[in-house]
Amino acid sequence: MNMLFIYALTGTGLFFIGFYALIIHTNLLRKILALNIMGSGVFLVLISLAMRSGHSSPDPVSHAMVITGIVVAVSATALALVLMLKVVDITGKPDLHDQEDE
Amino acid sequence: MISDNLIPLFMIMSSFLPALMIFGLAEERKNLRRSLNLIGVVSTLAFVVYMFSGVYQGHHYETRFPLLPNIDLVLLAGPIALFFGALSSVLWFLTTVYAIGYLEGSPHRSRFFGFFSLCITATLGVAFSGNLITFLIFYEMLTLVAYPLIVHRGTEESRLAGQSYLMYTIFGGALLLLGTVWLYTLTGTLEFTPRGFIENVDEEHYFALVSIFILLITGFGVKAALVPLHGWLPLAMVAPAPVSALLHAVAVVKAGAFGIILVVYEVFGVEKAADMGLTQPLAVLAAITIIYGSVMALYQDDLKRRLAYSTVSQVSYIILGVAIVGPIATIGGVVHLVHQGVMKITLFFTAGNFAETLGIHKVSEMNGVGRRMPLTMTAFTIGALGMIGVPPIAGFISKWYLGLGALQADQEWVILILIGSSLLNAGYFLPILYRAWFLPSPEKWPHEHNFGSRETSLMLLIPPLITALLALIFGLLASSPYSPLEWVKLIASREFY
Amino acid sequence: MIANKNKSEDKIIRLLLIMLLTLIASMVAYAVLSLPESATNLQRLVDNNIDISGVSNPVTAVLLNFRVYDTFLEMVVLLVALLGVWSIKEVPIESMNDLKNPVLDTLVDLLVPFSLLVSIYLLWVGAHAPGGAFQAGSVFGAGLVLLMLSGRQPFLNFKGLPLHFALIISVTLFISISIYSMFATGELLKYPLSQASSIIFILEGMATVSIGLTLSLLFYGIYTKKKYK
Amino acid sequence: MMQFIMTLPWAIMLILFPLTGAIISFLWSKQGNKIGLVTITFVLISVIFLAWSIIEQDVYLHTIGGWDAPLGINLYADGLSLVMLIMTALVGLGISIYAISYFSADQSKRFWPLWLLIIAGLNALFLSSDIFNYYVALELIGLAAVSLTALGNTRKAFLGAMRYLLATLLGSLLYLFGVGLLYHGFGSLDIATLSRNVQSTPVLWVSFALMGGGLLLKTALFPLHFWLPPAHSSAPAPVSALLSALIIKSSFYILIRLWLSIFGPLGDGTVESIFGLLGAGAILWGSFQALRQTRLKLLVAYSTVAQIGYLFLAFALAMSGGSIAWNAVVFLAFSHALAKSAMFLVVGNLLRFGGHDEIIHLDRVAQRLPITTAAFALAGISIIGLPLSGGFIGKYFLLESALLQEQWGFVIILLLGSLLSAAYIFKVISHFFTPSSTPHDSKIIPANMEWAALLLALAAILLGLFSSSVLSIVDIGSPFELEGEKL
Repeated sequence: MNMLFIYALTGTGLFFIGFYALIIHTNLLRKILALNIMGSGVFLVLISLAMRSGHSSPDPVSHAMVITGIVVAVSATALALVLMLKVVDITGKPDLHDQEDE
Repeated sequence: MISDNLIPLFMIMSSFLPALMIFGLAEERKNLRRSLNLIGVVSTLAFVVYMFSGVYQGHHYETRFPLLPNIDLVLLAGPIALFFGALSSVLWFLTTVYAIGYLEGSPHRSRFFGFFSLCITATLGVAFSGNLITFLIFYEMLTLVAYPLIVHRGTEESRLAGQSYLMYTIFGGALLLLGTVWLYTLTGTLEFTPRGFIENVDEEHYFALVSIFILLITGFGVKAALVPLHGWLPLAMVAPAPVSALLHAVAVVKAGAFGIILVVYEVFGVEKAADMGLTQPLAVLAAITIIYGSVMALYQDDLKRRLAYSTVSQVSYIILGVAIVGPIATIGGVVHLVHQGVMKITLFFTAGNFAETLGIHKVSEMNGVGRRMPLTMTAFTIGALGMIGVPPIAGFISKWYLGLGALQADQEWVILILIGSSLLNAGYFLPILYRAWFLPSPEKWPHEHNFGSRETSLMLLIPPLITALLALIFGLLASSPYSPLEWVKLIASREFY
Repeated sequence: MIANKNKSEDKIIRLLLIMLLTLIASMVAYAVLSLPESATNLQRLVDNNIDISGVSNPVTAVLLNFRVYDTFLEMVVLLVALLGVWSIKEVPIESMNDLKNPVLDTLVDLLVPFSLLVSIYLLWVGAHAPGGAFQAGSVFGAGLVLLMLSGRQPFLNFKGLPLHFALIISVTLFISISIYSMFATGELLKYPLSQASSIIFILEGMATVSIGLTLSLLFYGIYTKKKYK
Repeated sequence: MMQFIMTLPWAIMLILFPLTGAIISFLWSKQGNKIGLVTITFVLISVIFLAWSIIEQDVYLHTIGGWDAPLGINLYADGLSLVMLIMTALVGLGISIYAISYFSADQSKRFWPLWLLIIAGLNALFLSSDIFNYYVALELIGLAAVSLTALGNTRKAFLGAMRYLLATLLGSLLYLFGVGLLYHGFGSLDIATLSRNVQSTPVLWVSFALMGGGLLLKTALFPLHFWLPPAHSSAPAPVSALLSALIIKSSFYILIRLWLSIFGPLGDGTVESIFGLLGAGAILWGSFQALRQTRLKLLVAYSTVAQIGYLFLAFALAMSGGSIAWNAVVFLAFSHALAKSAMFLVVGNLLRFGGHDEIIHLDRVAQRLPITTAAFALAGISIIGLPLSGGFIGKYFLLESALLQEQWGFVIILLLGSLLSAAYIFKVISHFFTPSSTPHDSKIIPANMEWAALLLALAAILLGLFSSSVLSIVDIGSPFELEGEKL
């Protein structure tokens, strides 16, 4: 089997490990990290599958998708972190389980 | 020259547009509101009369507007439409005058009269519908615009009455929609046609057709207050008197009865429905409703509730006439649409007068009212006697044709129902008449208003007098060429081979 | 403790979740493995058109020419993120001074100019080899972050309208080129052949500025949290 | 002259106008209101002219950068896209008119750039025909929507926004994974090209599962709706309106597009059943929850959960071969957008008016805010599906389609759903007329906030009256013929 499929499978594995962590953890920071791991998984799959071209250079469209994806992921992570800090500021803890104490 | 085909639309608009303008009026713009109201009423009446004469001369009035693929919104001035439309617009005119008098000085009149006008828009839409979907649209509109009138007083009691009204009618509406769409999937058309439009449906869909019939009748039965779907009607009595008058005689209840007439005659075709065995159960249901309503009326001390149960009973005469199957019974049933309308509206107008003038709400408080308010009580008496079926008032004509029709259709049991119900009618109306005319009046009325030399305000007095007079004339001149009876005979001739 | 029962329930749920996710993951893995070992996808099309794209690096050609519209929207996403961060949290423009340290100062003095240099190199090299606006912007942004971490205040004098202009310069340039291209060629973001490489270079340059500034400000928005308490 | 106007690139202006407006309102934040209104007016004008040119000259196709797909990205607008664009512009106008009075100066500064960027993103999405471009547009919309949700500046708003952000990011990642697999399986990102290339392989269905799962999460289909009520009920009123009316429609739109061109022609009926089942669950669960709520805003939010169910019920019926049901999808989506935005604006008015949204403590609103009351009632009519409204037309088509396919279960769900929705709508309306047991002070509501709600609600009603014109627009380019049938 081609080496690149091992990377692709690793990416898939990362994605689902992240998915699991996203659901299981209540701590928002971990959830955000989990989403980032999932993102990395997808990017790894895209990068490795791009190598199937057989040329010297990999598939550029797949790479372009990853670059755009990373920018988007960075933006989203920044937003998520700020929002998390705000939640911590207000409720005193980094999770979504809020006791209705207003 | 305005195209004939736009006349039905203009007629609808002549109550709809004033309604919108009235909503926009400030509460204190009394005169402008009155003028708008009256302009609307008069122009509507004018359009109806215009179409009446036009149809006599063979004109055709049909507004068509594409709505869905193969389905148009159709307003069509057919004989039945004009019959019901004329009833609605005339009674609306009187009710408007009455309501202006009745609500003098009370709050939220712009809202009230706006919805009042919309009610008529919807009722006329129902009357002039050229197909089932148009009918359904205006019918549901009627459901909705009547709601603010029912809850007009804004009390907890009226809120609950409104809630129960909506629960019943929305449920009915859902069944109607299902029946209508189902029918469309079988027939590919929903256009009302004399003798129905279901001939082309295959035998294998028999079960579907029966289900559709049940759905449609149940849907309309809610508003027509067929037992056991009548529960909302007595509760809705918390509304102001003009609303009750409108609900019972013109708009909501009548629309339900009118719907049943259309389903039997113009959707299924009465003979087809009879062949399918659908009319007999309907007749039985109507009979049960007639007796049940009358019995319940006996036990009500609240005058308006007694009248409400009387409506439950009386409206089913219409349905009975339809369900007996036969030209003569049809005449009796359909003409009762008008006869019951003028008589019942008289009763509600006068009941409102008693409440407004003397604070009387209960039968037990009515001792000697006849001497205090003779004109009002005379009108009441004519209405009540008409309901019982005393000749020569209009109610007698209806019952006479119903009886003849029953005999013609070999349904002798109906005679028993008619006799029984007339006795019950007498049982709950005659004691009122006795109290009012022959018992001495109390020292003090519950809540008396002074209207100077007259027994009550002129705007409250004239409408019931006119409707009482109409009830008499419709009975006395039943065989003159323009009477409701003659018109109904024309309609009936279209529905039977 | 009541947690005992909850814990065993928790375990069952986790187990079920693991099983479910494993199932899905193996289906995805199966699909991945079912892909043929070699495929060219759009590569041939890219190769055939690269000569008229204005650059020789295929990834840059895709990002700044063939699929430049994606990049346009991507720059907007970056702007959205910054606007989002700023709307959630008012960021104070005076920076923190808690990391004063001579060693750090010296290091930063060396590293920041270097990062600027690397950034410019990456921008330039992107036309024909791996590199480009995003990479250059990241390095530039990293330099700014370094400045902040060391207690320098890169945004103390560079704020308000000028800063805002710098942040939107890339999106604005994209809009301008969109309009220009509509007039010049009738098609959105189609560059006249002779101008393609210069337009791409300008776009990349401005994108670098916007990306670098935005990334560092995103970081700044998160990092300045302590100041609030 | 007219010819010249028609040849102008209106579709591109739909994207560039709001982007430019956003940037200007970012730079001159004090003038946000004016800039916003001017921008949305331009958007509306552009949509009108685009509609005109599409009606006259058939579907719109534009190759960006001169590179035809699959190498480049194509803009494509047929009847379906056009209806979505019209929906965006109309709802956008209503929300903008409302927003100029709703926000404080400080909030307004943050609101306008993000809101205009959302409009740009939505327009870009509805005009696009590229699955990766969809992803970028989705993220643009999603991040901006989350930021606006947080604008509520309350504990609940931040928590709601956080939950929303996590859900929407998860959805995007699932979608992106699917896009990646689809690209590597069939060598294109362009929908039309893909529809020619695809075959029923594991790659195809796994990517559908991933993309579909992500989109369902973003559309908040039961049981993936958990994030919606907290977010939609805690955001500021105009934001709740745009979330419920527009944002969830964007992911739903992508799902329809993908299904019609790529997956639908190869499907075997499983997906239909699943969607139908989930849709039915959403209708019952959402309506039931709405009925249980004591706070108006939550009631309206749960009503959205139920209404999404209708979209999927229609989708399921349409997928199993009912062309009528596609019309239902369009009408349900469009009328829900108008009616639900109106409803959230009404809630905003009531919240400001009485300082609370406890349903049983609404105090004679019918008398004191007649326009707002009318707006709620008209919007309610469309939500319930009473005639004659856009919602009615949608449910009519749905019922017809279910009856034609003899799907009796769906028929019952439809009726039950309508009754439940009537129950929760009228539960609210009935308290409009009565005085509250605890009378309270009231604040004055600016006229534009009342009228914005009323006009949106009125539009939902008029949609029913002019359904035949809407249908003829939807039909342009036959968006609902599966690709296989078109050949």
